Amino acid sequence: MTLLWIPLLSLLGSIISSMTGKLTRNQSTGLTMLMPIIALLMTISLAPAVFSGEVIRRTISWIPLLGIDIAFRLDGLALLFVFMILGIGILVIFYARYYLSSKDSMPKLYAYLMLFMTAMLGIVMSNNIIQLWFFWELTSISSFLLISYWWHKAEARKGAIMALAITGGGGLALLAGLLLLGNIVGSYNLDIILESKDIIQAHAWYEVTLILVLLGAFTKSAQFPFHFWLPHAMAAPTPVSAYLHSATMVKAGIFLLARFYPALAGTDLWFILVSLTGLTTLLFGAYVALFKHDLKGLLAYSTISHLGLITLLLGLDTQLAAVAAIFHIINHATFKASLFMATGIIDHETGTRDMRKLNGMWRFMPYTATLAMVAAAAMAGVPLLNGFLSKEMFFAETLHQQLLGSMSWLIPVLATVAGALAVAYSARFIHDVFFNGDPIDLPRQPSEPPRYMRVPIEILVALCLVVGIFPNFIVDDILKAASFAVIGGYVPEFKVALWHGFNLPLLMSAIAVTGGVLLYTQRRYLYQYHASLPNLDAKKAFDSSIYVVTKWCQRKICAIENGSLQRYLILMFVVVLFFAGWPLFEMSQLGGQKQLTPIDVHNAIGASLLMIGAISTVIWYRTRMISLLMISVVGLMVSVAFTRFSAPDLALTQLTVEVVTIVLLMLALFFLPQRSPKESSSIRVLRDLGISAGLGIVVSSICYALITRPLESISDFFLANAKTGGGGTNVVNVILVDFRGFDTLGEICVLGIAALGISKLLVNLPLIMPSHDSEGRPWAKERYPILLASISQSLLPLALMVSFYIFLRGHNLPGGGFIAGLVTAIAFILQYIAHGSNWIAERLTINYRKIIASGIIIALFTGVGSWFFGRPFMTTWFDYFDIPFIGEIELASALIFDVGVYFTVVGATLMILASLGQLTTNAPKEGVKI
Amino acid sequence: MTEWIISILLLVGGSFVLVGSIGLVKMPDFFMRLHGPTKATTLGMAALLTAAMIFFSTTQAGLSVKEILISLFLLLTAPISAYMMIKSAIHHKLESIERTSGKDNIEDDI
Amino acid sequence: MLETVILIVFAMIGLSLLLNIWRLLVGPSVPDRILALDTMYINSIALIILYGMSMGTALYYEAALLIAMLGFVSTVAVCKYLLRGDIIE
Amino acid sequence: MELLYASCVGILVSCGVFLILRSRTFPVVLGLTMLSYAVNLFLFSSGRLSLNKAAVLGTSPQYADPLPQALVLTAIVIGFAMTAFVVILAIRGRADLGSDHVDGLVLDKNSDKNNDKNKKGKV
Amino acid sequence: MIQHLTSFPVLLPMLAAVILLMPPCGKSIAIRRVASVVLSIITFLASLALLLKVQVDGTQVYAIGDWSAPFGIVLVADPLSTLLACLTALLGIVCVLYACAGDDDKGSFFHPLVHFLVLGVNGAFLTGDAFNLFVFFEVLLIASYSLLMHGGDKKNTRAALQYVIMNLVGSAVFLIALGILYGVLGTLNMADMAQKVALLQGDDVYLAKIGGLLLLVVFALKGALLPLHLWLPNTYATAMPIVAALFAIMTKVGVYSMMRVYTLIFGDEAGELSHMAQSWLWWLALATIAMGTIGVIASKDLRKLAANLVIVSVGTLVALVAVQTVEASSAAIYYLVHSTLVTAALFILADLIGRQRGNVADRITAGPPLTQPRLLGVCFLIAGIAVIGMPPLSGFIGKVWLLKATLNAEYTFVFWPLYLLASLAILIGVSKAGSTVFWHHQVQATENIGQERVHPAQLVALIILISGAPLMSFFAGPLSEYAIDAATQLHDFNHNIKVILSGGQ
Amino acid sequence: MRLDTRFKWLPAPILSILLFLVWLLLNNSVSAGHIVLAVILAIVIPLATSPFRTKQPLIIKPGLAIRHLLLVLYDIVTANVQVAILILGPTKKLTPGFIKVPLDLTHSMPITILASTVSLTPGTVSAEVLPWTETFIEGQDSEQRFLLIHVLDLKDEQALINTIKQRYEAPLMEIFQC
Ligand code: NA
Ligand code: NA
Repeated sequence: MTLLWIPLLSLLGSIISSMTGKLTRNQSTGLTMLMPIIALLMTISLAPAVFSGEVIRRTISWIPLLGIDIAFRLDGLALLFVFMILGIGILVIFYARYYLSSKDSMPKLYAYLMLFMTAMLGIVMSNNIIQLWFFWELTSISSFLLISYWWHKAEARKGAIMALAITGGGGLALLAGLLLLGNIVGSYNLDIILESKDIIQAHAWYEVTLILVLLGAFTKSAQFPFHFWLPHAMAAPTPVSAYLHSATMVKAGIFLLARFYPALAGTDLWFILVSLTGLTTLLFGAYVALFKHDLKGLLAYSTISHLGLITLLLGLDTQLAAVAAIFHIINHATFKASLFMATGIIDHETGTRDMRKLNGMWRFMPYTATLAMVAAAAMAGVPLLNGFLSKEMFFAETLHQQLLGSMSWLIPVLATVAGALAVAYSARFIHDVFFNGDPIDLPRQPSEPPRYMRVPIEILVALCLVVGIFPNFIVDDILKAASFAVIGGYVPEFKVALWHGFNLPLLMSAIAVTGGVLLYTQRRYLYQYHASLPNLDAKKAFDSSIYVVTKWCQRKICAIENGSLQRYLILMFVVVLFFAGWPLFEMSQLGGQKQLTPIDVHNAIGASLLMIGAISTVIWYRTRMISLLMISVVGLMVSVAFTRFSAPDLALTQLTVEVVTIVLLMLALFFLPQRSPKESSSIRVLRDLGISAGLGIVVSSICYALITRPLESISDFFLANAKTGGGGTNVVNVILVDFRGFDTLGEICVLGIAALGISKLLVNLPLIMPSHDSEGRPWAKERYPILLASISQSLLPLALMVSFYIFLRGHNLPGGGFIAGLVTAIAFILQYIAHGSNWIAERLTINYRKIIASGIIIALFTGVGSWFFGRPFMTTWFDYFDIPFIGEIELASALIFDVGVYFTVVGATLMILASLGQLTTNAPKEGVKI
Repeated sequence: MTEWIISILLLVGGSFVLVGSIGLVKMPDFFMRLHGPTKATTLGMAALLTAAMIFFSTTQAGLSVKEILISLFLLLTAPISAYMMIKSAIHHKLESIERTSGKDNIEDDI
Repeated sequence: MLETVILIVFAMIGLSLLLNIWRLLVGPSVPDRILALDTMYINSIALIILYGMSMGTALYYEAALLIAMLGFVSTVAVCKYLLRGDIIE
Repeated sequence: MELLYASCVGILVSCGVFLILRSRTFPVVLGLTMLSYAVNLFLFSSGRLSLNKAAVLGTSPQYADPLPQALVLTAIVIGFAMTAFVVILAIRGRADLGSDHVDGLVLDKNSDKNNDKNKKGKV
Repeated sequence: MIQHLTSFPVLLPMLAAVILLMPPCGKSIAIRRVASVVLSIITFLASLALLLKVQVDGTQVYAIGDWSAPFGIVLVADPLSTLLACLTALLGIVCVLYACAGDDDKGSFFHPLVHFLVLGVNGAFLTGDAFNLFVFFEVLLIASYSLLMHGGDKKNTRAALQYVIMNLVGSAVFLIALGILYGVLGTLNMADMAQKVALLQGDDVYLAKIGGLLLLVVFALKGALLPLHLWLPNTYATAMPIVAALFAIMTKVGVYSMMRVYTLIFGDEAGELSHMAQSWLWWLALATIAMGTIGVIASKDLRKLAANLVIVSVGTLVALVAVQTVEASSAAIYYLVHSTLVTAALFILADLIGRQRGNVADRITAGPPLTQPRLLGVCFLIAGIAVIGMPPLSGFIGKVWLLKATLNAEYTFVFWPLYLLASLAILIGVSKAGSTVFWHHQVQATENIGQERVHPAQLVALIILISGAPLMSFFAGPLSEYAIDAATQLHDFNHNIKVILSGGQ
Repeated sequence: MRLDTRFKWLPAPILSILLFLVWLLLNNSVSAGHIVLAVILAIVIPLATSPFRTKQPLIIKPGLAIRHLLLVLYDIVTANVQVAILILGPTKKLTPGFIKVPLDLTHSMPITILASTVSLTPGTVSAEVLPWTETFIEGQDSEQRFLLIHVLDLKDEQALINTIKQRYEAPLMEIFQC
């Protein structure tokens, strides 16, 4: 249980500290530090068990079906990291108390820091690799927040995004790698994975997996060429840098290498990739560090270099190299954290970090200077300090490796060069800042910092010294435990000691120190040489590549989504053409076996009228009025076709809809230009013709193929049950109101919604109403021709009666609520045309919206009614009653449903037409040119 | 006998309808074209519908007289359609053939 | 005999329809075309009635009835449009 | 007859598609109407063609497939609602955008430039 | 009553819509708002109740009109469809609630139209009948057309016009597809169709294939799959954001229909036609992801960004659908819910942010500081993390799951790199957008014209959506069980056929 | 001339009779049920639509009306033959013309009936009611109204005007007593 509390406490700390906004700074700091201190104590309590070789585990089920659990383990490696994360974390929190200015929000920084701490703890303690990735990404997010802490500064925002982009990208690669790994092993459990080295390395995916995992590790630990985010992350407040770049964020990458060392290391690929990357980074970082004028910049590249060193060690094919790596992890954390903090003090006190301005600080802050110099000496690898010890081991291991075959000697040589560079930049750090004459143009008068601000540095520097002098006493246990976890099983005998006698590594150290001092003293020449090199600014490259990509995308999007409907439609038609056309070619024979119907003359004439109508619509499409007349022919002929092919209901519906559509189009024509301008190029017309011809051919082929084949369908059921089950003889109508009444319910909803939508569209419609027709004729003055008016009045009752007739017979003969509704609507439309909308408005005060709603309600409640008889929705009921004198009549619930349909249709149709008509009546007619 | 009557009515009706359409095509100006469809076609339809009425009354059980209704509708609406069309023709100032008399009876701008 | 007669009348109506569409196509004026379309509506009634007779069923009667009623409405709407532009004012 | 029927459907599809590909709203609306005729005829024919077999019980010994008829009926109604909406939308578009072009503007060759112009016009 | 529960997610929104049209709701906006929120909550609760019932009693088949399949229309409430119905109802609540802050008054009939849209979407999810699916598609489309124009300015008229025309053509294709399928199979019930497809012989196979592929076109259009996605960015970006948030579910209808059609009708048992669209779906999905990603990078405002994220999510979902394994489908189900909630939240956030930045609105450029940077910043951070797919929110589980599910698919070596690169691009795009909008302030940001604070109703709506991400992560265990259960049922051909055609016994 | 009936529930008796007959015609039935329904409809529909009717003179002499109707039908039939001949004959010989017939009728319904009659009978199509005024005021005869008629083959203008006035307008005036 304790295990779980370690990350949980720091998460709790994050929440607590975020709520300390009202408290004093000391209270806030104290509360924030409390949680990690408790966690540290807990860890200490667990340490003996781990030292004794035990691995403490704790698993809680989370997403068992995906193999993702909340699983923690504490082994030597994890313990080492937990100590570092908590220990340095506590110091950083304490340090930040004094670092932050009164303007900066302390709770925010603490909350982010603690969140980050949680993430780091999660990484190192994970026993499930997906969970590991979970925390891995959490570090990316929390570091994004930390780096952009001063978000008003552009470099903070940019640095944060860069860090997020690189580490996030690496994180994605890592995820892929981990998923592959999990798939190879068959589990995401780390215990199992670490024991499955042979399976993993024999698997075909090993190389891919390894590369992906390494990508994750290298980006996080800022290995060349992914290093460039790290210097820009220095835009963060210095405590953040001290934390992220000494013990945590970048070490997460190293941790990953160490963590999977037992499972992934041991192959040539590992050694080559890891060691060469490490070596390059080591040299590159050390070299660049020398030229940085910004203190934090120097430390940043030095960090890169040291991370390269550790990576190189993990890539060397000796087991002691891994031990050395772990040792250096500890040492680097201590001296680098203290150096960052010292830099922070200098920055804090002087207002600058530019080494060209900072000179002679020794005089102003001798105590801080001493601490910084000790830490820098540790960084340089000066004896009696911890850095010296691990560097010795490093030199020794470079000599033992056989990585490059006959060229293996190159590694120790380059390592020595890197050592010399390290000495040189360390020397520069000491000399340039604390000595070297007088300061230049400092923004502030420097002095010693507040007493307690130095405490964390003191502790760390003390550690450097103690470890450097008594290595066995301090780090032996933890180093052994961690090494055990990394190397797995057998840990070779090793002895960390200050003095190994005169040997080759010592010589290398000596050469490095001498060479480093020499380099520093002769730095003038080196600077000249460096200045002559082309200046590769990674940030600029990153920014410009993002810029280029963004612009490219914007251009592409503009080009593709160019807002041209015609293009979108053509794409769709082409897709349809392809999908519908291609299987046609696979068919062996288009026509089927069904007996064909003979053609008679009048059908041929009807068909030709239809075709002529369609084609003339196209030919005259620019003269809209004429094309409208032409399309009416098509509509008429379609209705005739429906009568011809035994579909009286369809014919009726088509006819009525046709009339309403024409009226609607006439209305539209009034507000739209009378003619379409000629704007398509002939090529475009040709292309459109091609596509439309293609689609026509394909659809008619499909149609032909279908109707020449026999069909067995479910319709026999409807024919058999229409009368007995649905109580009607017009099967089509029974289907509509009963078998598939649900469709009809949806359909009237569509109609109702359309009417609502249309009236919505007409609100505040700025109309353009022409005062004359397209040929310049002013409109006739007579609005309501009297003959039309009086005949329309006479037709209304007749039409209503016809509509009632059609409604009533619908269940048994062609007709029904829909057609009846349209007939009624058309009768009223005729009144609108003949008398105008004001005349109607005076006489008909019903709100069409309510008619629609009542229609749907009637239909809906007819359906619901069947619930009261324990039947499903829309179960119809019908019965025959013998009424004296009148005879037998049929009553059916479907009829009530049809009433609903009727009302909806009437309401919707009239709402659509009347609201448009009303609009023009109220709008003043103006002469607007078209 | 009824078959004869039906046949004759059908032929008469068909002829009138055809004549109406011929008039539509043959006449030289819009106003003259209007006469054929308005009258001949209407009468033709009446004949056809009467034929249908007799046909359905004899072939199917019971009297079928509802075809009268269509005739009724046509008689009601055909003159109004014609009226509206001639109005729009006048509005469009369509040319009538030269020998048309009484053109000055047409008032402008209605 | 009736069948033959119906066929002949079918031909007559068909011919009428062709004449109508010819007028519809050549115009020359819009009212001419409207007239042609109106005539076509009425001739379609004849066609449908004949279908009914040739098939011996009265099921298509309502279609004819509706054309008689509604063809008028669309003709009126179109004419009103020519006259006033705004058909519902 | 089947061939003739299929050809009619094909012609309607062709004409409809061609009109839909025009650049002004009115022809597009006509095209959509035409296409819906075609689609209705197509859907109708999925029950196969039959003469004089209206699906009214007791009127003939055999019946046409009533199901596609019911489907087409629904489709006609829905199509009508949709047409009505698009017609009004076209009017709205003309009023709002000052042009009855489906893209709301007359596109030049250079679409980028045009987009900018368009934006300026609206701000 | 409980035996009719299956019909509630469809009938209740319809009832709600008409109630809202009638007095007293028609008259007073206050009453309308209260009624609308209450009714949407009732719909949600009913959907939730149905979900629980399905969990307990298994798939519910409800024969409308007491006509059992394949003759009548049946509603099929299985774990997947009820889950989506719940999701829709939830979005409905959010939308209605959010609009109560004032958006609903910018045009008429907002509330009824939202309920009609929910009706259409739920109908499409629940129906077991192919033609009824068409009808509900039309219901949701016509409602969406109207909503799209709600409170609209000139900008969205054009988008609406194009959207409507595209979809009308789409509906025509849908009908042709249905005509072909009916003409070949003689039935409309999807389960029955599935049975009949397996028995097809000779050239009929190819006809059915055309029908199936045309359905793919339709669903691809609704779902915004490349190359039929082009309507989406503009449409969603110009619609009122709350409407766009509601629309987040509409693309999912397309995806859902693909799932149904290509696992049931053209699934494992479809003989020659089995998995016929699989490779199309796969490659189109990949192209969609790529295109959406390009769009994400190119986006100049937050709403476009969200719209393009919708496209990416559609691509991802369809890729999973194309894999056609239980594992992939279950990942798709989880991802579908997650992406719907998150993209909806992003649209809302874009709106709220835009309102607080005056003229700059939601454009991704330096602008005036927000009135409530902390509140909106935290929400954006959560939504951003979720949409990027980073831990600890639901996106990360979705990502892990879908990568895991596609591991053994064909052409994974194309999908993985593409998806991971897309993720990276989204990561950069979203973080840049957030950093610019929240942190990059104009130097002379003195005027604050458009600044208004978040209305409580808006906040509640936002919180409902935003809390989805952490909750879906926290309860990933039971949710994954549910998703796998739903996917298993989706793929259990014989069981589905038996259940649907026997009326749920 | 009378504009209102004696019974409020029967605002348009002729219309009601027409509707009664139409219902029976539509249903091809004289069953008791349909007769009841027809009566109900014949009463309800005119009442429901009465707001949509402007007041028109009632038919005072129904017998005359029927006789006139038959006369018109007869004219339609006989004269249509003439038109058919005119159409089929050589068009060159036709002498079309526009004529104005002065109207004595003052209400729109009788005018409509007259105009329709003219249109349906041979050789003539009603074109306009002149002169045009902003609003047609029923019953107002302060200004002389004309019916503009297009004649397919105009031989004697005055004779035609007289025929129309005597054969068609006069009976109408008598029927409506106006
Ligand atoms: Na210096
Ligand atoms: Na008007």
